[in-house]
Amino acid sequence: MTSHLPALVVTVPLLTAFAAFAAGWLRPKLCFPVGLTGLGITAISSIWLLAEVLEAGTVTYELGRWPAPWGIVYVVDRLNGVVLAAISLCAFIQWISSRASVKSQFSDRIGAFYGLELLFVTGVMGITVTGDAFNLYVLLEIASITAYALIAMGGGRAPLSSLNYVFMGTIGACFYLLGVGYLYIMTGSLNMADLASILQGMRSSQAILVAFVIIIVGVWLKMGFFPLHGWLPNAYTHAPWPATTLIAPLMTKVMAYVMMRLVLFLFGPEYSFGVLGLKDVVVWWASLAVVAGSVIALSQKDLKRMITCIILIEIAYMVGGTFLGNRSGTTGAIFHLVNDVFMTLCVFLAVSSLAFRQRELDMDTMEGLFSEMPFTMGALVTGALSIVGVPPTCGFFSKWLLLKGALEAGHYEFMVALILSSLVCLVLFFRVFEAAYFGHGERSHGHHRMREAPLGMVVPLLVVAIGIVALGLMSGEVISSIIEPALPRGVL
Amino acid sequence: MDRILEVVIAKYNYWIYIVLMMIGLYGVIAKNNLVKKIVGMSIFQTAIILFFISMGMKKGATIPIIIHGQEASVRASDYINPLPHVLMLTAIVVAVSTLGVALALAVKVYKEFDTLEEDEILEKIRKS
Amino acid sequence: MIWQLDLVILTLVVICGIGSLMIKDLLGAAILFGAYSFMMCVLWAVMGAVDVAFTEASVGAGVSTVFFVAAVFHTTRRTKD
Amino acid sequence: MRILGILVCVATGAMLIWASGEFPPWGDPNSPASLHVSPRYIEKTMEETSVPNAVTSVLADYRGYDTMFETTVIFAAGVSCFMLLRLFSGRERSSHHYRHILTGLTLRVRRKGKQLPELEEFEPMDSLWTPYDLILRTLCRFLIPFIQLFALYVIAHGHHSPGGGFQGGVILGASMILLAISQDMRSALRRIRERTLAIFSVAGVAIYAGTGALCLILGSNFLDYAALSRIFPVDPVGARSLGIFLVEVGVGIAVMATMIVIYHNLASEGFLDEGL
Repeated sequence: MTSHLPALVVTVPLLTAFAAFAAGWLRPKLCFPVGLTGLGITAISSIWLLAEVLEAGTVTYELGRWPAPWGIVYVVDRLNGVVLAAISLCAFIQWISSRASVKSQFSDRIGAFYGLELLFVTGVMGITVTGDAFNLYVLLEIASITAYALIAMGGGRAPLSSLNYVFMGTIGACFYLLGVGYLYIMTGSLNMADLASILQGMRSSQAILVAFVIIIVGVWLKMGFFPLHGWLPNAYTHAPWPATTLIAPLMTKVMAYVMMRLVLFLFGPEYSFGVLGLKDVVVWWASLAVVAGSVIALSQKDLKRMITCIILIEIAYMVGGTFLGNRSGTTGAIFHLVNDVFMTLCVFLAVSSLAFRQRELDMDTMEGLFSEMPFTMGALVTGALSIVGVPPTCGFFSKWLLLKGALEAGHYEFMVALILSSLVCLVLFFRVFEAAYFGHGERSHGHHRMREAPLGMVVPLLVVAIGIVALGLMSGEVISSIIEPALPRGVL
Repeated sequence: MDRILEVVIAKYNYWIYIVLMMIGLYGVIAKNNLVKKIVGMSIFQTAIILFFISMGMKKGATIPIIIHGQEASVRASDYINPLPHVLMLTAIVVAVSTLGVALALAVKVYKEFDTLEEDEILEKIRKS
Repeated sequence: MIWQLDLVILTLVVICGIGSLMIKDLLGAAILFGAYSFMMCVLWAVMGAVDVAFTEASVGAGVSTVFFVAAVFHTTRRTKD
Repeated sequence: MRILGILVCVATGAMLIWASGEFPPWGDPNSPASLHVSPRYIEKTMEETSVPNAVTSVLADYRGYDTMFETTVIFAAGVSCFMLLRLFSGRERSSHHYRHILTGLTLRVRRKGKQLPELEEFEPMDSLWTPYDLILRTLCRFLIPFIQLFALYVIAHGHHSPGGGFQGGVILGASMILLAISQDMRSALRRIRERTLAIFSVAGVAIYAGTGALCLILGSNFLDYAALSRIFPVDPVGARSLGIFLVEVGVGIAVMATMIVIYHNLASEGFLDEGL
């Protein structure tokens, strides 16, 4: 059975999605347990797969038993093994936590909602595990289409934001497809490993250069990297909470993973960093994006929108870290990606539990939350500290590596941007905590006391919060045994 | 002169495809009406499909269905490359799925704002 | 493949594409988009991609146009550009 | 916005055209795309899958995994349209349609909650109104069985000629859409109910994924149809052909149901009572 693990991590959520959708028509009560079982199996098998990869090295799985360039293969190495484990755990935890709010908001279309959520998980898992450039596009579209629909369920302005996302997302995916077309016409192959070996001999080709640029721009559009981020804050803010907590931690991170996979493995570090000479430009640009993201985040009043804008900063870290092109920077970027899945999940889940009890999330209505919802606020503090980068949370260690990488590469502007944005995050969260902690006593009239969120939300939240600290404490081991060996040889 | 003509004949197809893509892209970016944007999006996708299909083209070859009775001696140069066709079948399906979702969203937007013009919608949002 | 035929169809495709973006009536745009898809399908049939042409004829020129018309029927035909 | 759009398009287009200089000439039989991976599909399709149509064999076997997700994409689109638009009960329409009896023109009146005063020349087109056009109705009644027959032929004959599950499914779906347009949506829904459609759409994709999972259970890789020869009385190559047929049927069912679901929800704004 272990040899089939790469297929299982994608097909189990897929089959579960069908089961959940059918259950929605026949027995709506079964939707939740069916999905829970499916995601549980997925999480277990992806962790098992990671263990397998750590022990035996890269695992390859031929779908339909067709060998590599002709058929589609799944390739799991350390890089996507760890991303897979993070994604599946995140989806599992989110599934438990979102039960109450899905039930209250979408009782008449529960099967469709759960089915789409599971299909989204299938999409992101498939994107991560695949070793075929075109297969990635198809899975990307699955993840995107389900994300459009889930986001548009928010009511009010949500359909408009989602439609905006449709346009930007489709342009991004089309750019990616066009880039794959340019690669195909020059090489005749679609398999990533095969492409990488053919591209070794085509260093000076214009068409490959254009393919690189188009693919990266397409992926950046999907990631919401700074000048192309227009769709992101609106889409995530107007989405309903159960959709935001699933999509916000996963979609942009998975696209960041795709960027790393393409830059580091498909085109190879010598080409991406050496031949092109775009490295320094991108790092400068990422620094600019970090600053711009901080400014955008500072200007928000709504809590949900504010934490959404923090994603912009995190994405810029990952782009910058990847394009630093040295060992510490790239390791930092990968580690930050994994951390960010959990940090974002923690913060979003915490805020969603606040929203579950209280509809409006203005800074002014947050007084006295610490005494009323101590566990939720505790988890929010942990997540916030991790985003700011305070030890012993995991966010500190990845930021430290990024700083080290920037110092080694001589990119002082990236260091400045990193420190500046950490301060901005501190200010942002301090505003929230100040309102929530010190506002006690001068309660506005008619404001009833809030209860702690239901147990089904608090327990997953606390698990994530503890996980962040644990990941921070184990960071040395994780980096040295998983992430550093994952880097390709060319990264010095 | 002859060389230029040669280049034009060999490549003009690609240029027209790229022009078509850019027409679609312009439609998505610059049009004000949401349904027009969706039309532009579809044109962009279809143009990329056209580009892929043309890659599989081989002069002097026939459609990729093995002729009955010649199964024993198949030469690859006699048949058009089937791989881009397969990829683009998938891409067409993706395009129509995106179209369906986008139109459903446009109908929802119209229900909410009573208009499909982007500037009028933004005006309404600003007023409320 | 006859290059004259190719060129004529390509020109028609471009004209239909531009037309469906320019016309100031969404129903007209939908129909022109159907024509664009059908020209595209002819082009692919000429290039030997029969399966893709078949799909585009049934999907692009058929069902997509119906979807467009359905959506326009429930929204509005008016457009400013 | 307009200037920005033109700038972006011109820049992108110029970059793309600049790079196209390195492409092999159009229709070149010696391009890398024709020489590297694809010859195997053409030369081995009969030997390895016994399907003469190379597109079908690549679609459903060599790259069958893509096609499974292609079907999933369309299923996801159907579910999305259902979830976004479907209204279950108690909502009032935002607009009403009236038909001018003499000319047949349709007017739409957007007045929330109010009815127009009774006028003699106009009849309201509410959910009970059915259009009646003898020519259209009779023609469609004759046409639809043939369309469906052709669709079944397309699905079943995909191994040997252009076509396959997807095209056949779309044509089947289109025949039901034609029924809904030419008569009315309620009589189309009486033939095939919403619940049936939902179950069909999920069953179709599940047939595909289930065939793959069956191969996995039989001890081979996911979607390796050769494993089917252990339970069906065929040799491994024949089993591949059989597997391709099975998944094509699944694709056909899923696509048909999904197309009808999308149309129904779009054309009735989710009320599922009256169509276009």
